[in-house]
Parts: sequence; C-alpha cells; structure tokens
Amino acid sequence: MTILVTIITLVSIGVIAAVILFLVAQKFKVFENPKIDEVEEALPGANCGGCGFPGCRGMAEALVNADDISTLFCTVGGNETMAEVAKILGKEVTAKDPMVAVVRCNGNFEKRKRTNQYDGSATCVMAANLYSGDTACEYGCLGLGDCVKACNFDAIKIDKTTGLPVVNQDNCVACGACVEACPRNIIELRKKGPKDRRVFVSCVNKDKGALAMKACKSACIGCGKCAKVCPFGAITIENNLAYIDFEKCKLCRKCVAVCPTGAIHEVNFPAKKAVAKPEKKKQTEEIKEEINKTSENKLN
Amino acid sequence: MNQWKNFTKGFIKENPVFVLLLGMCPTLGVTSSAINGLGMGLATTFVLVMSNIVISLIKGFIPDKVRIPSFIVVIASFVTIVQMVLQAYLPALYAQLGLFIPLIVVNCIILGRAEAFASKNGVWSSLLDGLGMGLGFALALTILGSVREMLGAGAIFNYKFIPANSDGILLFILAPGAFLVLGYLIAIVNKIKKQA
Amino acid sequence: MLKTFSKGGVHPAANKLSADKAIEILPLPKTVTIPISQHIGAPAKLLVKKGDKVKVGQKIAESGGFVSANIHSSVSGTVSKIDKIFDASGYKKPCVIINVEGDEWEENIDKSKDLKKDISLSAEEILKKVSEAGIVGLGGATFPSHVKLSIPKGKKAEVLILNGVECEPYLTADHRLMLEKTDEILVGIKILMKALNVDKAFIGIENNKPDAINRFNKFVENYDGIQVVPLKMKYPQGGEKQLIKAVAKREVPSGALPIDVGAVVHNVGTAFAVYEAIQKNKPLFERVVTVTGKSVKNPLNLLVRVGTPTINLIEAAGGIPENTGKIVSGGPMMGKALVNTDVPITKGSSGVLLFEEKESKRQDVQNCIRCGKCVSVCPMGLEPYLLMNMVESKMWEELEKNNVLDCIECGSCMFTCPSQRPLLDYIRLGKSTVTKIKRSRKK
Amino acid sequence: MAKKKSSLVNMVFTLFVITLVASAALGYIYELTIEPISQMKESKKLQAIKIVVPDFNNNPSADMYKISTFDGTDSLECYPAKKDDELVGTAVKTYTKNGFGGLVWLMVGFKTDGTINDISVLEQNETPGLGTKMTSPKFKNQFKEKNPEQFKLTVIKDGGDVDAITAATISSRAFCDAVNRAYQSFKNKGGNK
Amino acid sequence: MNKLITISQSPHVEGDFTVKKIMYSVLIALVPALAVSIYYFGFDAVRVILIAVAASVFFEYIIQKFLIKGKTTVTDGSAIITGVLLAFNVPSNLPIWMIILGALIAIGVGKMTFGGLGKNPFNPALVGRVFLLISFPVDMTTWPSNRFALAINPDAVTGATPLAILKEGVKNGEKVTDLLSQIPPYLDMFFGNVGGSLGEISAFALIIGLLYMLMKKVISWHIPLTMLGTIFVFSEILHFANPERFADPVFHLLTGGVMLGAIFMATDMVTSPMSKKGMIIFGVGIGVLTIIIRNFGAYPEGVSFAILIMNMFVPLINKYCKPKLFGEKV
Amino acid sequence: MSYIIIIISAIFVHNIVLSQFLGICPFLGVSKKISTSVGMAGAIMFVMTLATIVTYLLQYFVLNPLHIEFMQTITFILVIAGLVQMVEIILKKVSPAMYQALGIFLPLITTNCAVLGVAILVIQKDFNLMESVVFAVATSIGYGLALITFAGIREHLDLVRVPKGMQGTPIALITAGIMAMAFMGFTGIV
Ligand SMILES: Cc1cc2nc3c(=O)[nH]c(=O)nc-3n(C[C@H](O)[C@H](O)[C@H](O)COP(=O)(O)O)c2cc1C
Ligand SMILES: Cc1cc2nc3c(=O)[nH]c(=O)nc-3n(C[C@H](O)[C@H](O)[C@H](O)COP(=O)(O)O)c2cc1C
Ligand SMILES: Cc1cc2nc3c(=O)[nH]c(=O)nc-3n(C[C@H](O)[C@H](O)[C@H](O)COP(=O)(O)O)c2cc1C
Ligand SMILES: Cc1cc2nc3c(=O)[nH]c(=O)nc-3n(C[C@H](O)[C@H](O)[C@H](O)CO)c2cc1C
Ligand code: SF4
Ligand code: SF4
Ligand code: SF4
Ligand code: SF4
Ligand code: FES
Repeated sequence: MTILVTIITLVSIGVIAAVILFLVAQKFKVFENPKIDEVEEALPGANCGGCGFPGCRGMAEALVNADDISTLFCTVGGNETMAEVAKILGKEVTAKDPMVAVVRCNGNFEKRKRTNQYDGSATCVMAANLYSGDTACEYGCLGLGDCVKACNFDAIKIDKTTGLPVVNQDNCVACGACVEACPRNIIELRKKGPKDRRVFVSCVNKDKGALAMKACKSACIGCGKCAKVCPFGAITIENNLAYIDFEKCKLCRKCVAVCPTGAIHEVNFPAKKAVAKPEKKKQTEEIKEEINKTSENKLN
Repeated sequence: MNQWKNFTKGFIKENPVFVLLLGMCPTLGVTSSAINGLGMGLATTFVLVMSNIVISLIKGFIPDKVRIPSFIVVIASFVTIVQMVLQAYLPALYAQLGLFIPLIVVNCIILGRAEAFASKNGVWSSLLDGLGMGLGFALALTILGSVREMLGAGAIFNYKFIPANSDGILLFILAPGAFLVLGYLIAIVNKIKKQA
Repeated sequence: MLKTFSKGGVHPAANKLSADKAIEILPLPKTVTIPISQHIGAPAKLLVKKGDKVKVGQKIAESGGFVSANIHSSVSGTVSKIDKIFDASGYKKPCVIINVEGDEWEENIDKSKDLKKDISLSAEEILKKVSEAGIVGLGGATFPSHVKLSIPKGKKAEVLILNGVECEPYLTADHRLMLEKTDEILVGIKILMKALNVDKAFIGIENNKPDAINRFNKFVENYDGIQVVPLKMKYPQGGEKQLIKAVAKREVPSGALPIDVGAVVHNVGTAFAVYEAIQKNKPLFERVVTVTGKSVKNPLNLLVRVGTPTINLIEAAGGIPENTGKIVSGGPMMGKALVNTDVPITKGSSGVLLFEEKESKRQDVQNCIRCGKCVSVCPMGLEPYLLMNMVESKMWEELEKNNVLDCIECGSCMFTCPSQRPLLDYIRLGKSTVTKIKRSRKK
Repeated sequence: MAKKKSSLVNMVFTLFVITLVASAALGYIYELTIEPISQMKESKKLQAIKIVVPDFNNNPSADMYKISTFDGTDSLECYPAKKDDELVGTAVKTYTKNGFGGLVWLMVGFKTDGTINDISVLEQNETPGLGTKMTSPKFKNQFKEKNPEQFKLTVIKDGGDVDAITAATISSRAFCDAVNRAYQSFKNKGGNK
Repeated sequence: MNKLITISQSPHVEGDFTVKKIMYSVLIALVPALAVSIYYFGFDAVRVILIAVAASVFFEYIIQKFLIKGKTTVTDGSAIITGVLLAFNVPSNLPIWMIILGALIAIGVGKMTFGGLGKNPFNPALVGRVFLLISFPVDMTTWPSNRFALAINPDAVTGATPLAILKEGVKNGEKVTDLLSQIPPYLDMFFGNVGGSLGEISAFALIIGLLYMLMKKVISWHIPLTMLGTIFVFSEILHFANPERFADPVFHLLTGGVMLGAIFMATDMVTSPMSKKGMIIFGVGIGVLTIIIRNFGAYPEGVSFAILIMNMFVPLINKYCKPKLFGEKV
Repeated sequence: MSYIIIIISAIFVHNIVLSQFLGICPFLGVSKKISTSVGMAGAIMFVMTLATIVTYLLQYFVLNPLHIEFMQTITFILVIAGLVQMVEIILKKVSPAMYQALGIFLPLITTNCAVLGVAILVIQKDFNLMESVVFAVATSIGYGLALITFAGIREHLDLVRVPKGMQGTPIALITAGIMAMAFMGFTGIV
C-alpha cells in the first residue's frame, strides 16, 4: 500500500514538475547561444585577460559573436585551443606564430653608470613619472620590476647581477602583460623563431650616438652598419635606433657580428666557433669613429 | 583516462573539501568528532558512488531540460535510503548527524560530480570517480573531525588521552572551531600541494 | 578666530631660516640655460638659433598656443648651443644656452626704481602686455597668467585673491618680496583688478608673517578695494581652493575652476611681475629664490635671472655642505628633487632647498595601521590610504569614483602617515592613469 | 551520443520513468526498514529502562501507562519493571523545557520506595563540553539511591542538594527540573502501587 | 659630495608621528591601570602580565620570522599592547598555559594570520580573550578576591564580580534592587576595589589613561564617549522601564570591561572605522550590543563580544561613511 | 513561540551560517564583493520564503495525510529545484534587470542547503505556516547579514593583501570563524 502511495505521489510530482517546467520554458524562452558555454569550456580558464576581454567568458562571447575570429587570439591556449574553438564554431582560424617577450635593454650595472639614487616607491612607473631614472640613459630599463609584477606566469625575473629583467621563454605565454606594464616600452613581443632562435636589437635609446654612448656602453648608436650588412633588408634605423623586423629576419646573424657596441642579441644559437673577435681597444676606437660620423650637434 | 588517477585524484589533487571547496556545510557541521566525520564521509561516499553509477547509466536517455531534476531524484533516492538504513541500524550516528543526512542531497559534490563527470563518462570511470571523490571527502572529514576532537575534547575516536576530568579547548568543537581548523588545514594543504 | 580652510591640514615645522634676510642680487653667471618650456601648457617656439646675439629681455621663444607663454632672454650675449638639458622635471628638455657678455638690456625697459602708480592701460591692453611679458604664475604651478585673466564667456570674476600665504616650510621669497616691494605689489594688484574688472581684492597672509601683515595693513589705505586677510597657519593654506575657502568662504566644486565661484587667485610674486611688466615694460626673466636648508651656511633670498644654474645660488649661500643628500627645487612639501646641480632656475623656482643626507632618505614603509590620520588631514576630503590600496590593486574605476582626481598633491597625507607610507606616490600614479583612461574614453 | 531532445513528451516520460523507479525502490526499502526502525526505537527505550531500574523480566513497554504531570498540563509515560511479576521499580520518561538548548528528555528510574535508582539521558541538545556533562556519571551518580523526600532536587546555589555542573548551572537546573517533574507526578499518582 | 644624490617624490619631510610613538603612548596610558591591578592582585598580576606580554611578543616574532618571512616588527610595540590588554582581560589566577594559549590565538590567529599589524579586521586581544572565555568558561569566570578582601575574609577565595552576581540573581528571579546590596559601593568600584579581570577593575585609572591618550592625540574622543554615552542612555531607559529587572546606568558604566573596552579596545585604530561619523556609529553599536548581551544573553559581560561584532561591520561602515568631499560635484 | 523570538533567534542566536552551518558554499563563493553578496542575499530571501511555503503545504497536505513522511527529502528537493528553475526562467523573461541582479545566483541556490535545511527545520520545529514564513524570512536576513558583512571584510582583506599562503579560502574561513566566535556572544538571548 505504502509503495503505491509513494509511487503515485512522487510520479505525479515529477510529471507535474516536468509539464510546468516545459510550459514555462516555452512561454518564457530567452535565446542564449549555447555555444558560448562550449567555447568557454574549450578556453583554458586562466582568466588572464591577455586576449583583451574580461576573463575567458568574455572572450567566449566575443568569439561566438564575431564573424571573423582571426583577430581574436588566446595567447595562453595558443593555436591548439584556437583550432578547437574554430571547430566548435565552424570558423576559420589563422595559425599564429608563437611569440615571446624580449627585453630590449642590455645596460647592466657595468655598462651604464648610475648618476643618482632613487629613493621613492620601488615601481618603474612611479620612477618614470618622476624623472629619467637613476642612470644616464633616459630610455633604459629602470630595473624596479613592474614587468615582473605584471607577469602571471612567473616568466620574467630581475637578474640581480645585471639589474635587468630576464624572460624565461618556457613559461612565457606572450600575454603581453609585461609589455603593457613597462613605462619605458622596453619589452616587445617577438616571434619565438624557429628552434626558438631569434635576433633582436637590445636597446631602445634614441639619442645620438655620442650621447647614447655616454649613457651606456652597449647602447645602439644608430651607426647603420647592421642595416648595411643585412642581406634581407630586415633592419631599419629610425631616430638613431636600429630595429629588426622579425618577419623579415632570416637569422643569418651578420648584423650581430658587425655591431660595434654589442647591442644586437642572439638567443638560443649554438655557441660560435672561436670567431676571431676584434680586440677590445680596436673596438672602442671603431665606435668612436662611428659616432663622429653619425652625430651632429643640432637639435631635431 | 588513466583509471588509477581517476580514483586517486580525489585524495589530494582534487580533494573536494580542501581543494574544490565543495560540500562545506556537512564538512563544518558534523565534524565535531572523528567518528562523526567518518560516518558522514562514508554516507556521502555511498550516495556519490551509487548516483554516479546510475547517472552514467541513464545519461543517454535524459533530455537536457530535465537533466537536473532527474539527477536530483536519483540522488535524493539514495539519500533517503541512507537515511532509512542509518535509522534502522545505526540510530546513534543518525541522531548525531541529524539534519545533515537529508542535506546530502544538496551537497554540491554529488550534483557537481554528476554534472561534471558521470554525465559524460562511462560507468566504470564514474564509479571510480565517485569512490575516489567520496573517500577523499571522507578522509578530509575524518582528518578535520580528528583535529577538532583532539583539540576540543582531548580525545580521538572517543579515546581520551587527557585526564578524564579535564576538558579540551571547548571552542574547537563549537561552531567557530570548525571554521578555524578548516581554514588552517586548507592553508596547509595548499602549501603541500605547492611543494609537491 | 583667524580664518582658515575648514578641512584637514598639517603643521610641518616652519623652518623659515631666511625670513629676515633681505633680497640680494645674484651676480650674473657665465652662461645661462633657458628652457623653452617653463610653464604649464604647450612649449614655446624657438625664435633664435646658434650664434645669435641677444639682449636682456629679448624674446627668444614665442608662446606656442593659448595656454603657453613667451620666453625672454635673461642675459645679454651669444646663443652658444641649443640642446636638451636636464631641467627640474627630471627629464632633458630643449634649452637655449647663452654665453653671457655684459648686461645690455632692451631699450624700452624702465630700469629705474621709482614707483609708478598710475595705471594708464585699458583691461585689454593689460591682458596683452601680460601675455607679451611671458608672465606665468609664480606660486609654483606656472600657469600662464594671461589665461587666468581672460574670463571665459558667461562667467564673471567677483573677487581677486592674492596668495601671500607661502605655507611651504623654509621658503621666504614671497615673504621678503611682500616686505620690500609692498607698494609695487599693491599697484600690481590694482592692475590685475582692472584687468579682471573687479572692485574687491584680498591679500591672504598667514599669521606667521606679522611684519608683512602689518606692512600691508599700513599701505592698503592708499589703495581702495584691497583688504588684508590674516590667516591661521596651516598647510596647505596656500592651495588655491583652500585659500578661496578661507578668504571668500566658497568651495570650488570638484572638477571646477576657481572662476566658477567667481574667484581668481594670483600669487603676490605674480602681482609684482605684472607691475613690472605693465609699468616698467619688463618681461619676466628674473625672480626671487630662497636658498636654504638646515646645513646651509648662509640661507638667503636672491634675485636670480632665469637660466642661472642652481649651483651658482648654492655657492652664494656658502657652497654645498659636505653631507648634502638631496637638493630640492621648491619647498619640502611639494618641491622636486633635482638630478644635478646644473639644473637651471626657471620662472617657477621659488626655492633651492638642501637636505642633509640623514634627512634625505625616506624611512622604512610599514603596514597601514588604519589610523585615519591621512583621512583627517586631507584638505580635499579624500581617503589617501584607500586610494593607495586601490592603485596597488589597479582598481582604476573605483579610484575615479573615489575622486582621486581631486587630490591637489599637497602631500599632507604622506607627511602625517605614522607608517611612512608612500601615499602620494601611488595617488599620483592613480591620477595619471585615471586621467589617461578618461581621455581615451572621450575619444 | 545523441541526446534526447527536450520535447514535452520526452521530458514527461523521462521524469515519469525516473520517479517511478525511484519511488518504487524507496517504497520497497521503506517497507524493509520500517520494522528494524521501530525495533531499534523500542530497544533503545528498553536499554534506557534497563539502566535505570533494577533487573526485570517483563516487557515494560507492554505495561506502559500514562500519568498526568503534577501540574496537570501534560502526561508522562511510565514503564513498570517487574521481576517475576513483582514490581521492582518504575521508569518514568520525563522532560524539561528549561535546558540550555531546549528540550531535555530523561528516563528516571524509581525503586518501589520512591528512591531514585538511576537516570539516563534520552535526548539533549546542550552545549558540548558544558551542558552535555549531564550525561556523565560524575553528575548523574549523585542522584543514585537518593530519595527526593530527603534529597532536595535543586542545585546548591538555589538552596538544594544537587552539586551543579561547573559553568552549566542552567543545564543542571533543567536536569533537576525534569527529575522533579517525574518524581512529583509519580508521587501524585501514588508512586509504585 | 662623493655619494650619489638622492631623488624621490615630494613631500621630502615627514611628520613626527610614528607607529612606535603611538604604541608606546598607549602603553604609557596603560600604566595607571597596571599599577592598580598590581596593587590589588599583587604578584599574580605581575605574573599574568609578564607571561602574556612575553608570549605575545614571542609568537609575533616567531611567526613573522618563520612563516611570513618579512622583516620583523616586534619592536613597534603593538604586540606588547596586545599582551597587556589580553592580561587585563583575564582573571589574575589563570593557569599559565591558558595565558600562553590566549596569546597564541590573539597574535597567531587574530593578527598574524591576516598579515600582521594593520591588516587584522578583528581586535587581536579580544579574539584571544573570547577564545579563552568560550573554551574555558570556568577558569575565565572565577575571579580571585583581591588581596585586601582576602585579608578581611580569608575564606572568600573567589569573589564574584558585580555583573556575575547580578546575572545569577536575575536568573533566579531576584530583584535587582535587592541584589545591589551584595555589591560593593560605587566608590569602591570606581577606584578598583572589586573582583574582576586584572585591568578592568579601576575606572579611575583607566580614565587617567584616556585623558593621556586624548592629550597625546593618539585617539579621538568619538568612540569612547559615544560608547559610554550609549550604554548610559540605553541602560537608563531599561532601568526606568523596570528598575527591578535592570540595573542603573552607573552600575553598567562602572562594572565589567566597559571602561577598559571603551578606552583601550574599541579605540584600536586598526579595527575601528576611519571617519568620525563612522566612529560614532561604531561606538553606538558597541554600546547597544553590550547592554543587550548583558541584560538578555547567557554571558554576564558583553563588551568583548560587542566590540568583535562591531569589528565585523567596520569595512561596511568605512565603505558607506566617507568623509565629505571638498566642494560638491559639478 | 512568539514571532519576535523566532526572529531574533534566527538572525543572531542561531544564525544559519555562523552557527548552523547551512549554505556555506555560496557564503564562501559569492562573498568576494559587497554588490554581489547583496544580490545573493536578495535571491536567497526570495527563494527561501517561497520554498518554505510550498514545502510546508506539501508536508501537511500530501505527505502527512498519506503517511509517507519518509519521502520528505526527495519531494522537497524536487519541488525546490523545479521552483528555482521556474523562477529563473520567468525572471529572465519578465524582468531582465532583476535577472541580472538576482537571477544569476538562482542556479546556485538549488544546491544551497540553507533552503532545504530551512524547509526541513520548520517541519521539525512544528512551526505553523505563519511562523514558518517568519522563520524563513528571518533566517534569510541572518544569512544576508552574515554574507554582506563577510563580503565587506573580504573586500577589505583584498585591499590590504594578506600573506600569500592565507589568501583566498583559508583567510575567508578564519574570518568566518572569528565572526562565529563573535556571534556566540548572543548565546542565551532566547
Ligand atoms: C585647462 C585649464 C584651464 C584653466 N582655465 C582657467 C581659467 O579659465 N581661469 C582661471 O582663473 N584659471 C584657469 N586655470 C588655472 C587653474 O585654476 C589654476 O590656477 C592653475 O592650475 C594653478 O593652480 P595651482 O597652483 O593651485 O595648482 C586653468 C587651468 C587649467 C589646467
Ligand atoms: C598644496 C598647495 C600649496 C600651495 N601653496 C602656495 C603658496 O604657499 N603660495 C602661493 O602663492 N601659491 C601656492 N600654491 C599655488 C596656488 O594653488 C595657486 O596656484 C597660486 O596661488 C595661483 O597664483 P599664480 O598663478 O599667480 O601662481 C599652492 C598650491 C598647492 C596645490
Ligand atoms: C556558548 C555557551 C554555551 C553554554 N552552554 C551551556 C549549557 O549547555 N548548559 C548550561 O547550563 N550553561 C551553559 N552556558 C552557560 C550559561 O550561560 C551560564 O553562564 C551558566 O549556566 C551559569 O553559570 P554557572 O554555572 O557558572 O553558575 C553556556 C554559555 C555559553 C556562552
Ligand atoms: C589606541 C590603541 C588601542 C589599541 N587597542 C588594542 C586592543 O584592544 N587589542 C590589541 O590587540 N591591540 C591593540 N592595540 C595595538 C594594535 O593596534 C593592534 O594590536 C592591532 O590590531 C594589530 O594589528 C591598540 C593600539 C592603539 C594605538
Ligand atoms: S613574460 Fe610578459 S608576455 Fe610573457 S607571460 Fe609574462 S607577462 Fe606575459
Ligand atoms: S623592463 Fe620596464 S617594467 Fe621591467 S624593470 Fe625595466 S623598466 Fe621596469
Ligand atoms: S590625498 Fe592629495 S589632497 Fe589629500 S592629503 Fe594627500 S596629497 Fe593632499
Ligand atoms: S596615515 Fe598612514 S597608517 Fe594612517 S591610515 Fe593613512 S596610510 Fe594608514
Ligand atoms: S554544502 Fe551547504 S551549500 Fe554547499
């Protein structure tokens, strides 16, 4: 008897619930694209904001609503994730080359004189808001680690011996947080390169050669040797500063060899076989010569 | 997926209490002694395993709109079974756990596993998942209960290790103690997880 | 009860070491370095090139817009270089470097010392001449004065307030000027009143300068419409909004300008500069600067040509003491630390302040103990501790809602904080970021 | 796997089946456990009775009778314990509302002469570590072999003979109140007839 | 000048308030109460205070050094205050291990868990005290008689506090008016000749401390005065309504931890609101809760709980009681 | 029991979160910001009251007459789940603004033990319908009180930055612990 009553009660409650729910659902239907959930699930869920949206859900909505998703890219998930998302949405994705952050300043303690001591709050933005920094270089790294604080992936650290940040390329997901954080625009996202090899100018000093040299011994002096020697036309010089276009650079490393100050850096290349290095003295002389050629004492 | 991992993930890596923070109410409410924690943990494990099995079996037949109600019915049935069985054979424990037995129904772990795991995986994986998660839950509750009992009553599993006429630190078996002990336990687990 | 502003404020030790030192004239330097931007607003446009000969008072750079100001040479000689040199902003800025040769003034400048009381020019002419003379606010903000004198349509100035407060510790330049050029300042005020078409002017002076108050009280009888208002000593009494509140009992609303409550504020030094420009045809190329500091041998007030290297002033005050750790341009509360001693004096430099090494280092920062002192001293009614926390957590929207932009950067909060927290550092960052965000939103 | 669509029929059907199976299973288990549950309850009561009265061999539950409380507002259950048909004592199920955590239920065993044989706590909701000490022998034993005629059933603080639990006077008072209720009602009714 | 020149943002001068100075002023303000407690409780008081302070400082140091791994801040004096106030809030005969446990909870749980000075939302000494009170209700509520009471009547080893007498009596249905006769005269209560926790007995000594702190501008009058005022008014209302059930306001002001709480514990800047308006709300809240708990709750004393409960509301008060902005928005 | 006692008891003395341990998951989960916690408190009040009424009727007009009290758990939860879902769907359509404010919390409430707990408690306590409603409302006020003050403290803790190892749940639980400790001061008021 009890069983029967039980069954009847529960079943009727269940069925009534189902019917009411169905009717209500019919009557009050609001469309919400179920794909949003799916896409969100496919995203890594790091909620890092690297894509420019407030969290992964925001990105998912944007992806679902966008006609062309090639401009949207999740840096954390990378191509795999984007391919998955594309599959869900049935849209095209363009594979992006993996990128990595590089630090374009190599003025370590030795090469760059300190001219004063900063005693304010230890953040780069605040120091940059106040003045040009505790070295003679107005452009270089302040070494107070805003980039380090910005990185959610433990990918960037200040090297105590040089005072400069170093990127750990295995951890870096190219979210660009550090690029955003650096008040000096020193950090750039560059192509990781085949076998993780890349060549770049590790300097952002736009002063004329003489001034730049005075501030930092390894500054780019804008002498133009590298541009001349580059067989692929990847190097341009603007405002006394060389820049290597990573799309054009074929990693021949000719520029590295000719740079008189050592401002061009190569990463992850096997050690060169004892190429005869120019003697030190000669090197400084050469630099001086270059500077004389390029610098004019005129404003603008 | 590796079945063994499936089973063990609930102990530390995805421990429902310490890591996923699910099912907080019974975790806090019934752990004034180790035995209560264990009892609650096992009752939950039973429901978790059974409902995981059933749900993974019937998942293909359930329309989306009534998914949650259906799952709830399944879970509630097992809870009611536990309720009746405990009442019949372990009335002392039943009295201790009180309101929290029916509340197993709404323990977020169970519905959570049903939604996240059982409704997507096969029976065998679901069983292991439920068992692992349940035992992880039971483990956590037992640890929490033991710590509270030790501090609060100077005893463990009712075995008193301080002089009989002295008390423990009463606060730990009262409500605030539950929060405090769990808070520090989670901090410790976080630390362990980070080092591991 | 003396008048003062109603909210907040602090009492830093006054240390007016040079208060009874009459203004001396600093001998001409060998070269001067004149930045072409010495004011808020667009930099001026260069009019000279390397090798040009210039005279004292010759215009060497022309106002680069409405909110901008002319720059005049402060010496006679040859332009030796145009280069980027560190100025007080801490960055290298374009400057005209002139080798001093003799002291040859432009002919139309009246070098005599006699007082010229009659104001012959009309309001428009005054405005034009003020603008031509490159006068900017000498109270510190270096806001071009002619802009403040051009009242926007639909608004009306009702009262002119003269800022003789000089609430910054150590500084005495305005104080000395008020004692020594009382009549000139009063004539300057009359000129400003005429330009603004107001018939009321108040001179706000803190009561730690009784001699200046007495002197003005004696002199104002000859000038109608001008009244001296002694004020209670409290920093930042000299802040524009605080002064208006103290003198005229009006509160400038958040985000509004003084003119919105009918007030215009000028520094007494500015009034003097206006006098000289209108009555003596003398553009703004020199100013009074206090050189001071506890370790300075001979703190004094100097009349200095714009462009003089800071080191010259320090030498005049007895040279750099061995243990100097920090050199500040301006007062201790709002001044800027200089990166070297060659930084040129500009129109806005009111003082050179030397700190001993032990005073120049900040104390260790401790946790905020939530004492609320920063809140209670903030003259703008802000919550500095909260703003700092929010900047740390990058809560820009919250910052805007909490009126971070109202901060006048007076530094009272940081001064008071028992935990030595760098509140103002963070608030400045908050202000600049929120401003950026707001600007990008408008676009 | 093809999910079923959420059509009305499907929904209703699914819920129908699931609730059907569930309720059938539950009903079945209910039937299975109803017996053990009531037995458990019974044996628990019996256990309590056994503790508080001298040895007996009847079935007190069967002989249970109700008496009204001395103030006449309610009634209490009495379980006479008989050894070989001779009354050896009576267990009175009593309660108080004055507990720190609300109701407290006790089973008080009276010997034939009206002395308290023993007391057992059936249900209480007192603060662990404080009021719960009413279940400890240290507190309960002071009632043993006491005749409420001579032994005043209030705590010492109130001028009685009961040594209260430290820091739990309220619970102690409540306990006394319950025992007193049992005694007074029992006495009113004429004690062990 | 051979050293590098220093550059930093303005302001370049600092005021002379430091955390250390504030904390040590509070300690000085605590001295009168300390003296009174030693006068009445003798060596026991010294023992409890020394242990509490030593334990607090020790735990702060250990946790700071080994768990948080920041710079140690024990010298700032706040841990000493916590220790003294914890000692002030317990009976003079509390077992040593309980005092140490209390200090561990106060510093470890109440303060360092949140990151140390300034970050804790709850008053650490009270966290420690309430923890002890809940955990060891017996030890925490048996107050030894003071030396002088013992000299007169050696049998009265324990002396109930006026509040305990009142609570007990009211529970038994006795009239307050009758109970008051068992209670020492108000003048004794004012100067400290009553039973109670170490530091709470003498309103007089505490008020001297209050005056000192007000003079030194360590605290403002808002919290203590609104709190005491509320207690006075609220208890007067109840007393007026039913004098047989509720004691008079003076009784409430002089007994228990009201003075100690109002002067030293509710005023802890870390755990009280920032704005004056907020402080007033805070003070009133504590007053009301104190009287409610005292008159209706299980505990005879409500100040500790009232302060902790109001501590909970401080973030909300801070959020919604902002100082008035200079100039209204346009 | 008089209503005033029910109210004080439910809000302060036996606060559902701090002394009864019900509804802890959303208490920990939805308390990071004051604004969301206010929304959650509102949603809880609404659902709790509604659910209590419905389950009360179910108990006294279905389960008790049919003597199938053992079906309490399963029927209650089924009804509550259905109810919540229905409210959600209706709200989404009828008042999108309110849905934004309250609705997003609704799914969370289905698995909130506080709602089921209160439904069962009013039966256990033998409340009549009116008392049950008062109890439900008061309980949800107590819930809101705990939730909102807790959110206030958490916002504060976010700003002051607690030690790394304690951030997140641990510090939240410890804060809740001290709150529970403070609330024990209300013991014995009813
Ligand atoms: C964009 C801008 C426009 C201004 N316009 C006026 C104006 O029309 N009238 C006026 O009296 N002051 C004007 N001011 C000047 C300010 O009110 C104020 O005097 C100046 O910023 C310096 O003040 P301080 O030294 O207190 O910072 C303007 C300022 C700015 C930044
Ligand atoms: C905190 C603060 C303090 C100031 N103190 C003074 C002062 O003591 N004397 C002064 O003339 N201007 C002071 N100023 C600048 C005034 O706000 C205002 O800009 C000036 O009086 C306007 O006159 P001006 O344009 O002629 O410089 C201060 C500004 C701030 C923000
Ligand atoms: C949280 C708490 C729980 C309490 N639990 C009980 C209890 O279960 N039983 C009891 O009699 N008193 C309990 N009390 C104590 C009473 O409130 C009251 O103080 C005591 O019973 C009378 O004090 P005394 O026994 O020391 O004379 C409790 C107090 C608190 C604060
Ligand atoms: C006026 C004042 C009152 C204080 N009161 C207390 C107190 O009641 N309890 C306490 O532990 N610390 C107190 N302190 C010390 C310190 O502020 C406290 O330990 C902080 O809460 C720790 O972060 C007080 C400090 C001051 C300045
Ligand atoms: S190093 Fe820069 S780009 Fe790379 S993960 Fe860190 S913040 Fe992102
Ligand atoms: S790279 Fe930029 S952000 Fe990083 S330390 Fe240098 S200046 Fe700072
Ligand atoms: S917040 Fe700004 S206005 Fe307020 S005291 Fe600090 S610096 Fe001055
Ligand atoms: S003055 Fe300093 S310590 Fe006090 S509240 Fe402000 S920031 Fe915090
Ligand atoms: S277990 Fe209670 S709300 Fe999750």
